[in-house]
Amino acid sequence: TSDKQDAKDTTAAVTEGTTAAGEEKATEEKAENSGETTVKADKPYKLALITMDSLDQHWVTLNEGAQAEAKLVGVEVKFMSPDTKDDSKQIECVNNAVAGGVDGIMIAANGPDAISASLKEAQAQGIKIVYVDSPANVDAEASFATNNKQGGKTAGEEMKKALEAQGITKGNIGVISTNASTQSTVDRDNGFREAFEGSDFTIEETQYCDGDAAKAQTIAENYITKGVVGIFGGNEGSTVGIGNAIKASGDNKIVGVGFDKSDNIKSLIQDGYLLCTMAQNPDVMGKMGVDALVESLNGKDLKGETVDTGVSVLNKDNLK
Amino acid sequence: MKNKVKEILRIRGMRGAITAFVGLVIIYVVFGCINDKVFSLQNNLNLLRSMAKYLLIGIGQSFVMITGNIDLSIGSVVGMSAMVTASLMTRGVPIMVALLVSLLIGLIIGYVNGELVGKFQMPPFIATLGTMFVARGIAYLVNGNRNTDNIASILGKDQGKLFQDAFYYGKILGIYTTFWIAFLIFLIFSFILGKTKLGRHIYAVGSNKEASRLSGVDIVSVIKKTYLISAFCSVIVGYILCAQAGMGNMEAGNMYEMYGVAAGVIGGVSPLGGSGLLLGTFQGALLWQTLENGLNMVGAQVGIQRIVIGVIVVLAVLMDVLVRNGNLFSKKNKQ
Amino acid sequence: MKNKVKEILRIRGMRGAITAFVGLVIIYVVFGCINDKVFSLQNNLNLLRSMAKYLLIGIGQSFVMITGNIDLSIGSVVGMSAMVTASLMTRGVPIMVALLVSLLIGLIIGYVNGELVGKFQMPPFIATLGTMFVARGIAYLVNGNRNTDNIASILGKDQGKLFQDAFYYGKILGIYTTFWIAFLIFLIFSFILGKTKLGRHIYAVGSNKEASRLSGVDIVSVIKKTYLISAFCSVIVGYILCAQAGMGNMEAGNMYEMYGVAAGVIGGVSPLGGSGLLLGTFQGALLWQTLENGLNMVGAQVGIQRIVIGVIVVLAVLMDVLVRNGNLFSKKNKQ
Amino acid sequence: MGNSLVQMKNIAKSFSGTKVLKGVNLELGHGEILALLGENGAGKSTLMKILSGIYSKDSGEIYLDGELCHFQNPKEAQNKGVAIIHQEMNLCNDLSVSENIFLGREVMEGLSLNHKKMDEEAQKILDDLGISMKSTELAGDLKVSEQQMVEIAKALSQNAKVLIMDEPTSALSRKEIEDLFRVIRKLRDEGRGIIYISHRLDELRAIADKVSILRDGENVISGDLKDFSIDDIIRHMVGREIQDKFPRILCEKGKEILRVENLNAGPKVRDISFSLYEGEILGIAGLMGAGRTEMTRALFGVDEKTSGKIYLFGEEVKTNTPKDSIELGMALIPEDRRKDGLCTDLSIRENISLPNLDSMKNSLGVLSKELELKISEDTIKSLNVKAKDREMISKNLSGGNQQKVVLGKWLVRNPKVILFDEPTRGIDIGAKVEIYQIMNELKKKGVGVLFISSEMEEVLGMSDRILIFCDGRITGELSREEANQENILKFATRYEEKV
Ligand SMILES: Nc1ncnc2c1ncn2[C@@H]1O[C@H](COP(=O)(O)OP(=O)(O)OP(=O)(O)O)[C@@H](O)[C@H]1O
Ligand SMILES: Nc1ncnc2c1ncn2[C@@H]1O[C@H](COP(=O)(O)OP(=O)(O)OP(=O)(O)O)[C@@H](O)[C@H]1O
Ligand SMILES: [Mg+2]
Ligand SMILES: [Mg+2]
Repeated sequence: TSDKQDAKDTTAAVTEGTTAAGEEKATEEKAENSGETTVKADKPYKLALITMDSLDQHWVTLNEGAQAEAKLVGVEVKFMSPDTKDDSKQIECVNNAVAGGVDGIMIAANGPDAISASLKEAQAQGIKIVYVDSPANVDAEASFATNNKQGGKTAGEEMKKALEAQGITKGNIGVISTNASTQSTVDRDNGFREAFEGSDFTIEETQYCDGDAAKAQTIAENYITKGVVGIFGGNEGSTVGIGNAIKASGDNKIVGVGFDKSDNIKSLIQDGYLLCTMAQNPDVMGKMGVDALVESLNGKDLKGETVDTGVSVLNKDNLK
Repeated sequence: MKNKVKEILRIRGMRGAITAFVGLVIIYVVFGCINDKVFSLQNNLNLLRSMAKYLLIGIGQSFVMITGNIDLSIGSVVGMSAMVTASLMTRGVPIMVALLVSLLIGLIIGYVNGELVGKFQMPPFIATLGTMFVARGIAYLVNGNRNTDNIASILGKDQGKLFQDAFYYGKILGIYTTFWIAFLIFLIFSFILGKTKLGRHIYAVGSNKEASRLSGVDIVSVIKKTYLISAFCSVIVGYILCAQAGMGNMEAGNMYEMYGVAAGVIGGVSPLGGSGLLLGTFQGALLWQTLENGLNMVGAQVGIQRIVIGVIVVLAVLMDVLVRNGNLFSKKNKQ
Repeated sequence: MKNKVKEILRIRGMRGAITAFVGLVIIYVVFGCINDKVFSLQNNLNLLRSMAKYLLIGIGQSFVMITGNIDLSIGSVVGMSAMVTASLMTRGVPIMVALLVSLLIGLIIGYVNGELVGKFQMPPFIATLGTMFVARGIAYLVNGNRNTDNIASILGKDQGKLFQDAFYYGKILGIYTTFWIAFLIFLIFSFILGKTKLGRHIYAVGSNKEASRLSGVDIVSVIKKTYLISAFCSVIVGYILCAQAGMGNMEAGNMYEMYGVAAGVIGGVSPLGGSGLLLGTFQGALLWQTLENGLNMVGAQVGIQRIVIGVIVVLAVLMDVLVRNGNLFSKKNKQ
Repeated sequence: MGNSLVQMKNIAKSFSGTKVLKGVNLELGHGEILALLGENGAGKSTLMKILSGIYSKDSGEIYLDGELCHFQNPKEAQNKGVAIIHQEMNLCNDLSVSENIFLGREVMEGLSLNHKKMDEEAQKILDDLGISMKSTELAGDLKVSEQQMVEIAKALSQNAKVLIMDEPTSALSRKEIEDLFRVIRKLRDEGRGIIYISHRLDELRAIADKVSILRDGENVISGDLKDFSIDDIIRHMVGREIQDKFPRILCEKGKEILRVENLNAGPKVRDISFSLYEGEILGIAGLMGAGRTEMTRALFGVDEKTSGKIYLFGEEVKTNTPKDSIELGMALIPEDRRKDGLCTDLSIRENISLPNLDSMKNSLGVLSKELELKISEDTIKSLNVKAKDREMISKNLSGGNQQKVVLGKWLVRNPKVILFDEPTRGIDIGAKVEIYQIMNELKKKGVGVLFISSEMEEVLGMSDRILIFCDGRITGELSREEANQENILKFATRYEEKV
C-alpha cells in the first residue's frame, strides 16, 4: 500500500526537489516569522506528538516547530516520544497517550505496519491521527511527510551528476545508514540505489552506524581505503561521519552526499567536503501537523490529504 | 503471629521482594500525584500489559542468576524469535508451525548457552555475549536484513488478528491476554523453583557447585535447564512483540537482558547466586515498568528518564544491601 | 631455554595473550586474502588508530575484571565525556579547561562505582548498570538533548584543528596520535599492574577477597582505584571520539563496555578475577578491531558480521578454556 | 604482671544475638607456648580473631606488653606484631607462594616491587621449615598440606612477637609436624609468644608449656601443662568423663560388599585393589599426599578413572559420577567440608535435604514441607547438632557441627558403603567420640565403612583392618592385631626407589 502512496507523491516531490534552493529559504522564513497563523482552536485541545525517538536533532526540531505553533493556536502539545527507536516502546507511547486522554496524536511511524493496530484502537476512541515525517498504513486525517524514497533518489541523482561532471562513469559507491530496521532510512537507501540503476556504478552493501557519527566515520574511512568514488549517508550521524572521513582523507574528489541538515553538515558542505545534503523541513511538518489536527478537531474534514513536505538539496551555492 | 512474620522474613530473598514492593508503591503514588491519569483504569491495564514482557525476561534471567550465572543473549533471542515468527508467517506458514519453529530455534540458543557455561565452564558473561551477537545476527538474516511486512499480508486479516489478539490485543476478564500469559508462566515457574527438586538444585548450584556435585546434583544439566528456561521466556516475549507490532523488527528486544537483570535484582535476586524469589522478580518488573510508564506519562526528557532509572536501580539494591548489613560479610568471599 | 619458555607460559594470563595473538594473525591474513586492500599501509594505519579506543576501554575493563568485578558504565562515560567536552568547547570554554572538567566528571562516576561496589559491596553488575544509565542521562542533558555543534564553530578553525589533530588527525612518526596516546597509557598501566604494590593487590583481591583482607590489603581502596582507572580510560576515549567527529554525539560509546570485556577476555583476562595481562588485552583489542575492520572491508552484511563476531568471541575463550582444562577444576568453585 | 606479653581481659563477643564469648581472660608470657583448648564452638577461633583484629570485641581489654590496644583491622594487629595462621585456608590461588607470603607487606624497590628479593626470602623461610617447594609455584597448584605450610611460612615471615596458630597441624603429616615444632621451639627460644590451638591432644606434651581451656565461651581453667593429664584436659573441655576414647565394638564380619580391582586415576591412584565387608571398618592410613583422597574421589566418581573395575555385592557397577555412586548406595564424607561438603550459604535443613529430595516428594512428586521439616529436625536431634535452629545458615556453624550436618545428610539415605575422608579433622574430642559412635552404629547395621585418617591412634583404635597407602599405591595391609604405629609407618614410607 505504501508503494501506491510513493507513486502518488513522486510528482510533487520532484518539483520540490528541483526548486530546491528557493524552497529552502522559503520554509526557513515560514519557520521563523510564523507570527500570524490561519487556524484557531475552538477548545484548548490536548495533543500528543510521538516521534521515532526524542534524540535526533530532526525530531527535536520537529517538536520545536509544533510547540511554537501550539502556542499561537492555543493548544497543548505533549512530546511523548520513546527514548530509543523501538516499535514496542512507540506503541506503548501511543497507548499511554490514549490513556492520558489526548484529543489528537501527531505521529512519525517507526514502521508503516507496527503501530497500525494501536492507532486503530486510538481512532476507535475518537482520537484524531495526523502523520508527520513517516506515515503508517492506517487512514489518518492528514499526513505531512518526506517522501524518503524520492529523497534518496534525488540524492543519488545529485551524486551521479557530480561524478559525471568529474568524468567518472563507473566505480564503487558506499552507503552508510543508521540501522536496517527504520523504514524511512531504508526507503532512502532504496531510492538512492534506484537512481543508479542501469549505470556502471556498483553500490556496496549498506553498512550501519546506529546513528553514531564516529562509527560512521570509521566505516567511511574503510570505504575510502577500498577506493570508492562516492559515499551516501542516510541520516545525520552517518552524513557527518562521511564528511569527516573525506576531510581526513584529504581526497576531495570523493563525492559525499547526505541526508538531514545540522550545523556540522552545513559547515562540512561549505568547506567542500560534502557535495550536498537532502534537507527535510521538520519544523514545517510540526507546524502543519498541529494546524491539521486542530482543524479536524474543529470539525473540518481534511480527507486524508498527503502533503510531501519535500526535501531541498542544500549545497555550497544555496548555503550562503 | 510474630514468629510467622519472622519465618517469612527469613525466606531467602523475601526481604528483597518486600523492599521492591514498597519502592513500587512509592513510585506509583508519586507519579500519580504528578499526573492523575496514571491512576486511570486504562493506564493500569496498559501497565500490566507492558510489564508482562519484563516479568518474563526477569523470570528467565532470575533462574540463570540464582545459579550464579548471567544470560546476555536474552534480548537478541527476543528479537530473533520475533523475526523468525513474523517472517515465517509472512511466508504463509501456519501460525502454530511458525511459533514452534521459533521456539525451537530459541531453545537451541539456550542449549548452546547451557553447553558453553555448564559443560565447558566458560565464563557466562562471555559465553552469552557471544550467543547474543549470533542470535541478533540470525534476526537480521532471516528476512534478508529487512523488517518483515505485516503478518496479515499473507495470513489474511482474521488469522493475523487471531494471533495479535491472542498475545497482545485480546482481553480476558477485562485484562489483556499478555498479562495472563506472563502470569501463568510466573505461577508455573514459581512452583518449579520453590517446590520441585530442580528448584532446590538450582539454589544449591548457585550456592556451591562442587558441594552440590558431590551430593549427586548433575550441575551441568541444572545449568542447562536454567538457560533453556531463560530462552523459553525470551521466545514468548518475542511472540508478544511480534503480535504487538504485527510484524518482525530486527532490533526488537534490544537491552532486554539488562531489564531482566534489573527486574530480578531490584526484586532481591542475588546476582551472586544461591538466593532469590520470583515473587521479588514480579515486583521488580512491575516497578521497572511503572517507572518507564510514569516518566513517559509526565513527558520527562530522555536524559532525566535515564538518570531517574539509574538512581532507582542503585537505590533499590543499596537499600536491600544496607538492610541485611550483617550478611554483607559473607558475600565478600564469593563476590 | 625450554625452561625459559615454560616460565613465560606460567605468567598469569600469558597463554591467553598468545592464543589471542595467533587468532589475530589468522583473522588478519584471512581477510587480507579476501581483499588485499587490508594489507595496504593506509588501512593498517587506520587499524591502529581505531583499535586505540578498544585498547583503552579494554585496559579499564581489564583492571576491573582482574579484581573480579565488571564496569558496565564505561560506554556511557565515554559518551558523557565526549558530550561534556564538546558542549563546553562550543560554549567557548578553553580546550584545557573543557578536558579537565570532563575528566573530573568522569572520575566522579568512577568514584561512585568504587564506593558502591567496594564500600557498600553492591553486586558490580547492578551498581554499574545504574551508573551506566546516569552517565548516559548526563550525556543527554549537558547540551539539552541534542548533539553539539561543530567545536570549531566557537573555538575557531585553528583551535578546533589543534584539538582534533592532538587526539585523532595528527601523526607522529607516521602513526596517528590516537595510537600513541593509547600506547603510552598502555605502557604506564602495564607497569602499574605488573610492577607495583597496587597491581599486586589487584590480583590478590581478584583471587581471594577474604584472604587479601586478612593480609591487611585495603580491598575497598583497591576496588575504588580500579574503577577510577576504568573511568579515566573511558574519558580519554571520549576525547578521542569528540576529536574524531569534531562534535559531541549523545549516543557515542554505546556498547563499548562489552567491547572492553571482549578485548580483555579474548586476551586471556579472567572475568572471574585474579588473572590477566594488559599485553593480552592489547592483542584482544587489536583482534576485535581487525575483525570489525575486515568484515567492513569485505563488505559483509550486518547479520553475517554479528554472527562471525559472536562465534569468534566464543571460540577465543573456548580455546583458552580447553587448553587449560586442568585448571578448570579450581575455577569451578569460584565461578 | 606487667611483664606478660599478651593480656586479654573479660572479652565478650556475640554474633547476631548469640553470645559466643562471655568475658574470657587470657594471658601469654614472653617465650611461652600456650595451648588454647576447647570443644568445637567453644570460641577459640573467635577469641583469636579478636586478638588479631579481624573481629571487633563487644567489650573487654587487650594489652600487648602492658599497652592497651584497640585493633580496628588485621593490618593494625600485624603492625603491633600479632600474626595468625587461620583455621581455614586463606591463600590467593592465583598468586605464587612468595606473592602470598608477602601479600600486604610487599618489598619495594623505589616505585616497583622487588620480586627477586621476595622470592629469595620466601624460599629461605620455606627451606627453614624443611618444605621442598619453589617459592614461585602457584598456591592453587599446591596440595592442602602444602598450602597449610605456606600459611605457616606466611605467619613466620612477619617475625611477629605473638604468633597464633589455629589448628595448624590438622592437615599435616607427622614429618611436617616435626619440622613445624622445631621452628616453633626456635621462635619460643627467641622470646616470642605462641598461642597454639589444636584438637590433637597427643601433640601437646611435645610442644606446649601452658594450657588454657575454654567451654561455651568461658574460661574453665588454665595453668602449666605438666600439671594436667590428658584425661583431666578432656574432662575440663567436655565437662564430663570420657571413658573410652576409641569405643570400638566387635561384630561379625559379613560377606563382601565392595570390591575394587586395579583402580587407576592419574599419578596419585595407581593400581588399587581391595575389598570391604559388611560390618567392617576398613582403616586407610598413610602420610599426607599418599593419594587416599584421590582414591576415594575416583572411586566415588568425583574425578575421572583411567581404568579399574568396581563391584558392589558381587556385580560390576559403573560409578562415573557422584550421582551414580549415590544411587548405588554409597556416600562420601569429603575431606574439605567447607569446600566440598556443604552449601555454606544454605540452611542446615536445605543441606540435609539436598541428596534426599526424592524421599521428600509427596504423592504428586512435589516436595512436601512436612516431610522435609521432619527429616531435618530428626537428623539435627539424633546427631545433636549445636545450632540456633534448622534454618541457621551452615556457614556460621563451628567445625564439628558442620561435619555432623554433612554426616546427617548421608545417614538419611542409610547407605551400604560410606567413605569417610578425615571425618574428625579439626573436630574436638567430644564430637570425635560421637562420630566414632555413629561409625559403630553403621557397623552394627552391616554397613561397610571406609575410614581415612592421618591420625594414627584413631585408625588403630577404630579399624578392624588397615590398608596403608604410599605414593598412590597400597603398600601394606594389616589386621588390627598386627597393626601398630611402627609397622604402619614402615609401610607408609615405602616409596618406590626412583631409578
Ligand atoms: N561469623 C559468625 N557468625 C555467627 N556465628 C559465628 C560466627 N563465627 C563463629 N560463630 C559461632 O561462634 C561459636 C564459636 O565459634 P569458634 O569458631 O570460635 O569455635 P572454635 O572454638 O574455633 O570451634 P572449632 O574448634 O570447631 O574451630 C560457634 O558456635 C559458631 O557457631
Ligand atoms: N582434585 C583435587 N582438587 C583439590 N584438592 C585436592 C584434589 N585432590 C586432592 N586434593 C587435596 O590434596 C591434599 C593431599 O592430596 P592427597 O589426596 O594425595 O593426600 P591424601 O592421601 O588425601 O592425604 P590426606 O587424605 O591425609 O589429605 C588432600 O588433602 C586433598 O584435599
Ligand atoms: Mg576454630
Ligand atoms: Mg586427603
